[in-house]
Amino acid sequence: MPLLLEPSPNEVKDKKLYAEMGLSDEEFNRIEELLGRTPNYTETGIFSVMWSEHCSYKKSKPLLSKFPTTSERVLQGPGEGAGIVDIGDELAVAFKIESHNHPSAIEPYQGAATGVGGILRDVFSMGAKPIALLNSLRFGELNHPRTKYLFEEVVAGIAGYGNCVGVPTVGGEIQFDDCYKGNPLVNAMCVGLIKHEDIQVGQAKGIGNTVMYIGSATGRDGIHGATFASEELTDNSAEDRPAVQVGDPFMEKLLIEASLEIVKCDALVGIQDMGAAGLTSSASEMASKAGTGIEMNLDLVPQRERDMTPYEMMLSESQERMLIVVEKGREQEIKDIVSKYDLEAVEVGQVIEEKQFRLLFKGEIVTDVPVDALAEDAPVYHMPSKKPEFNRVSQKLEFNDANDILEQLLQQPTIASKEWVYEQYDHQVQTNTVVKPGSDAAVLRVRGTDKAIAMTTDCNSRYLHLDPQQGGQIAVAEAARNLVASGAEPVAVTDCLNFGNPDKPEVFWMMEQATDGMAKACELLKTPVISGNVSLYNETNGTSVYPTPVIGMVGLVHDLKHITTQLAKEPGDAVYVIGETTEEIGGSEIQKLLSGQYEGNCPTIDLKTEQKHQQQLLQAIQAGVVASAHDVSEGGLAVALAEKVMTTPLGLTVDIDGEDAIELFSETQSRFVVTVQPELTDQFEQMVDAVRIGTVTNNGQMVIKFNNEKVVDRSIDDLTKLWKGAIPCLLKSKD
Amino acid sequence: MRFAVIVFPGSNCDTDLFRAIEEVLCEEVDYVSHHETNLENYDAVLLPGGFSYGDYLRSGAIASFSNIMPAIIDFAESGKPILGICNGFQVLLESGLLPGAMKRNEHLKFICQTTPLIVENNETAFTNQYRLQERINLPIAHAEGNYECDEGTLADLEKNHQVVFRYADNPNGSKGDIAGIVNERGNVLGMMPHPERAVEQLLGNDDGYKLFQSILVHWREQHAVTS
Amino acid sequence: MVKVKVFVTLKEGVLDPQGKAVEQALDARGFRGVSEMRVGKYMEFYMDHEAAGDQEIQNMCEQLLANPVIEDYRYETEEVVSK
Amino acid sequence: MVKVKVFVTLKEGVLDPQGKAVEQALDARGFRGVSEMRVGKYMEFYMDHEAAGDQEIQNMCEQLLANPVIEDYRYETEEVVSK
Ligand SMILES: Nc1ncnc2c1ncn2[C@@H]1O[C@H](COP(=O)(O)OP(=O)(O)O)[C@@H](O)[C@H]1O
Ligand SMILES: [Mg+2]
Repeated sequence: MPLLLEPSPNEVKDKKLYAEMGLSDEEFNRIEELLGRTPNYTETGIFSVMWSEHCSYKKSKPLLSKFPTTSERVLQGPGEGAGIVDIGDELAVAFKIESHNHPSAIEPYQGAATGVGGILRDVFSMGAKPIALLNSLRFGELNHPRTKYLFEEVVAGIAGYGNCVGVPTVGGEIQFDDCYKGNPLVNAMCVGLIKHEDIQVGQAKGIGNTVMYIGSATGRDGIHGATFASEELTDNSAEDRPAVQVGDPFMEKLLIEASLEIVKCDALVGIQDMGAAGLTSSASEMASKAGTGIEMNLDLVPQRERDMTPYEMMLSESQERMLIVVEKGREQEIKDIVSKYDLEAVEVGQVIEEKQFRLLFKGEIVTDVPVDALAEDAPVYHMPSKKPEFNRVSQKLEFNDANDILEQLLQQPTIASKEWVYEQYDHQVQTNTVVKPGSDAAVLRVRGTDKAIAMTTDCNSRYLHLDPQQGGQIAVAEAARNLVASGAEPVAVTDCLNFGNPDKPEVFWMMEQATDGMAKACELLKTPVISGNVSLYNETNGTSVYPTPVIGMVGLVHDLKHITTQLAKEPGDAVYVIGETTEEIGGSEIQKLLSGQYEGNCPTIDLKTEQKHQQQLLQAIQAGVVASAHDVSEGGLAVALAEKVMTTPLGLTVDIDGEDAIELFSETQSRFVVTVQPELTDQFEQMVDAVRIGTVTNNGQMVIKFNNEKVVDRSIDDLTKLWKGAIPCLLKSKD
Repeated sequence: MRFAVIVFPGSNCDTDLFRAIEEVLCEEVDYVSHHETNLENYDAVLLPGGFSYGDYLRSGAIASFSNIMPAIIDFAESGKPILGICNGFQVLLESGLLPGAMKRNEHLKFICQTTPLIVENNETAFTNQYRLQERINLPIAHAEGNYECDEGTLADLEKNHQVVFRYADNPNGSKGDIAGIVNERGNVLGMMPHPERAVEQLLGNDDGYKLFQSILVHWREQHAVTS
Repeated sequence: MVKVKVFVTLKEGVLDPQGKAVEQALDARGFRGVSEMRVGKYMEFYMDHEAAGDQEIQNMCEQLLANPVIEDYRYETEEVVSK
Repeated sequence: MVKVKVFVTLKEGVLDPQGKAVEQALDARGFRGVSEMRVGKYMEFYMDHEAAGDQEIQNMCEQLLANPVIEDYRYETEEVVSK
């Protein structure tokens, strides 16, 4: 009997086995108090995952409470698998972003793949049909073999999973910086579409109702994944990791179809995916939310491996599993539905009145703890914070040839074309993708309506590194800018807070500042936060990644006619820039290029100005006077202008005034570049405060005059080749 | 005209194909599960793209054993049109309804892009609305579209004009730049590109529409003769 | 119980894109002198003793495990007392 | 020349969705009694005699041919007169 091999409660306590599971002495004492006895091995394991940062948000909760979470459109805010916003016509969109950073650092293909699988389940467990995937990735510089390997495998993993399940991967963002070398970030976002009447919540209501298990059998994979995600990576992390989770997208596809049919069946009471901490968190959270208890017989849990212990079953993070609660006596209806998809639904327990989380194994009670102790009573910490030293001095940058700078910037992997990446993603399946990857935001039509939804992920962590408050605001503003440039009204946000070790006061200070900035921007831009995820301990051997609070934002395009893309359309169209340019180079690409580092002050942002520019542009787009629009981001105006014509047969001639040519590459915020048909310029100028700087041409040349002097003159074809070739070329080059 | 879209576990372009027929071509169409064994009520059978059975082992291999396959083979023998797109093409190859096999793309990566094609035979039930040598653009989205066959088979395909679509700029290493082939009788077409993704200007491309229109025109002509 | 091991490779003469890529990757990593790399599949499974006849295994290979149009297969069996 | 054969399998305990699918497909096809199907990779190549030391082959396997995080490998070598 393997159970006997488990350490006794006294051994757990005396040998401090709980510490290996990630619980502190105080936490273990608290568990003893809550239970009125010493927990056994399995119970200790259960507490350790439920009280891990990943599941309990014990160190980040106080920060999350700053976010605005409501608006007229919000139907479901934070607290469920995904948040939901109304888009009219009895339809709504559900979305969420989640990290899979640590698994991807160890096994990049499967780590990224299972990250996609997990976020899909969060969305379809709400009853929503997944219609799009996005991601946000961070790697070290592409000059190191391990980084290239991580990058190639993460992309392949996202593709391998997303393509197979038939959900288009329509967008994302990638930055490369040394701080991510040992700890890449892999955040995946899923957007789903749902009818109001189909919205589900994960609750275990109704005493006596049946708990059923659907999907893959449980194996020993990823045991303690949630705890693993709440620790720093070290050189030994690969060994710490028990069996790596391997995804089975084929199973997921069947689960999606079966789940979407189950949610239409009124025998269903509650549904939740088994994500981090698998069976433990799904079952206990469903009971906790409903104010009930749950009893499960572990002998009935489908198992893939022999002799699994209760501890292993409860902590396994095997993928592609769902837990549902069904009205007693109607189990067969569910079984009939799932069998159509070659799946099985298995009864594993029931909802009980006593608010206990009780597990039986081979006729014995192996766990019996109050449900609330696991969820509600998890500790919350107010971590000490301390402002780190910032060196505000920055070197003066100089260059001779703007042509050369532009060419080099276009080849920086963060700016370079990401075609190599998104060509590996099926971005068209489901045939709704109106704007494919490559423009500011992806846009998908909503069938049966004249509407579309736009979506994007954004975060420039270099700015946060220099100033987390400003950087946090900018991250939100930039996401909104991308939606507006695509013709959408920004509606709501999901965020993934990727930070280092929160026990370090300097890291926690960064978290406070960043979330503060984000909250302000969300408030002003009327984009409440409806879901999100926190990933801490992103450090390797003591060095933290830049603060990286990734913003996933969704917007509503009120009429298909408003859909706008970034590419210039016709020769003769007028080119405008919205927003003034000042010399702001801290955290910019040109600073990195010329000085090799990020230093000084990051660009400032005035949210009121931001809001005004966005509103004016959106109104102009909706009035039909804008031919193309693009926000100005990394690389500044010169890069934004190039991005408007690269891959087209067109050209551009612009004429700009300023103090110093470096302004061409300054990353001043709140700017857009827009083209307008000649006959609509008067109307445009009445609606938008913008400066006309030039004209779209048909000569295939990019010409920029600065203070009447020609500083850039390059063939668009050549620029396109450099820009498109940069990433494949870096990957091929021998190190 | 009545179309059947076959649904295998893991098919994921079934809905796209269904909608192309229902909403754009405006003909009757049903989903037919791989469990079924009868296709008598249909005038054309469509095998969609996707990852049937996860594409485990080899793309299309496991699907080619499903319950519906004997009915599909009978359907082919009766001379009625069968169109396999992407994974559907792979199923047709694995089941022997078309000659050859698919290997992984030359560069081993999944490719999703719009690619130019040349219409090499416009006298089939699937291409009569295109001009001969017409250059069209269709989306591709696959990891295993690198067509392989022996030299004798290739020579036969060429001689009998069975190569229907050829890549203008071979994206995957496919032998003879083959993007789509028909059987000798001309009623079974397999192609890697996705015409069903290119039937609406809203999504930027409608070059695939004529393929479905061709099937309809062909059916109407036959129908007019027999009735 | 019989343990069966099946090896599937692309037929000689059929270009092997994976093999080529692996060979290049080895070379790039400084492993010299590797040639004619072929990448195939390896399957391992158990069969009941009675079922594990040569004819049966060949049928399995030809009908499903290998695609005879482009692949060759080979197998080995080994009697095991219990798995 | 040395002919090297490398067998790569998923580690025990690691989910093998492919093996499961193939096993089910065989069963549906009427091939009964197959169990614990695992699908892995098989590689065959030639190496110059001098290069084909155990250490070198193990390095190749660990760095490229197998993914040590989830896979185990095994190899065989065989002296061949000429390829
Ligand atoms: N950074 C955040 N901002 C807003 N909401 C958050 C954030 N992090 C987590 N949440 C919300 O907290 C809830 C629990 O999150 P999580 O445990 O990650 O979900 P799951 O159990 O599906 O993995 C979710 O509703 C999530 O949206
Ligand atoms: Mg943008």
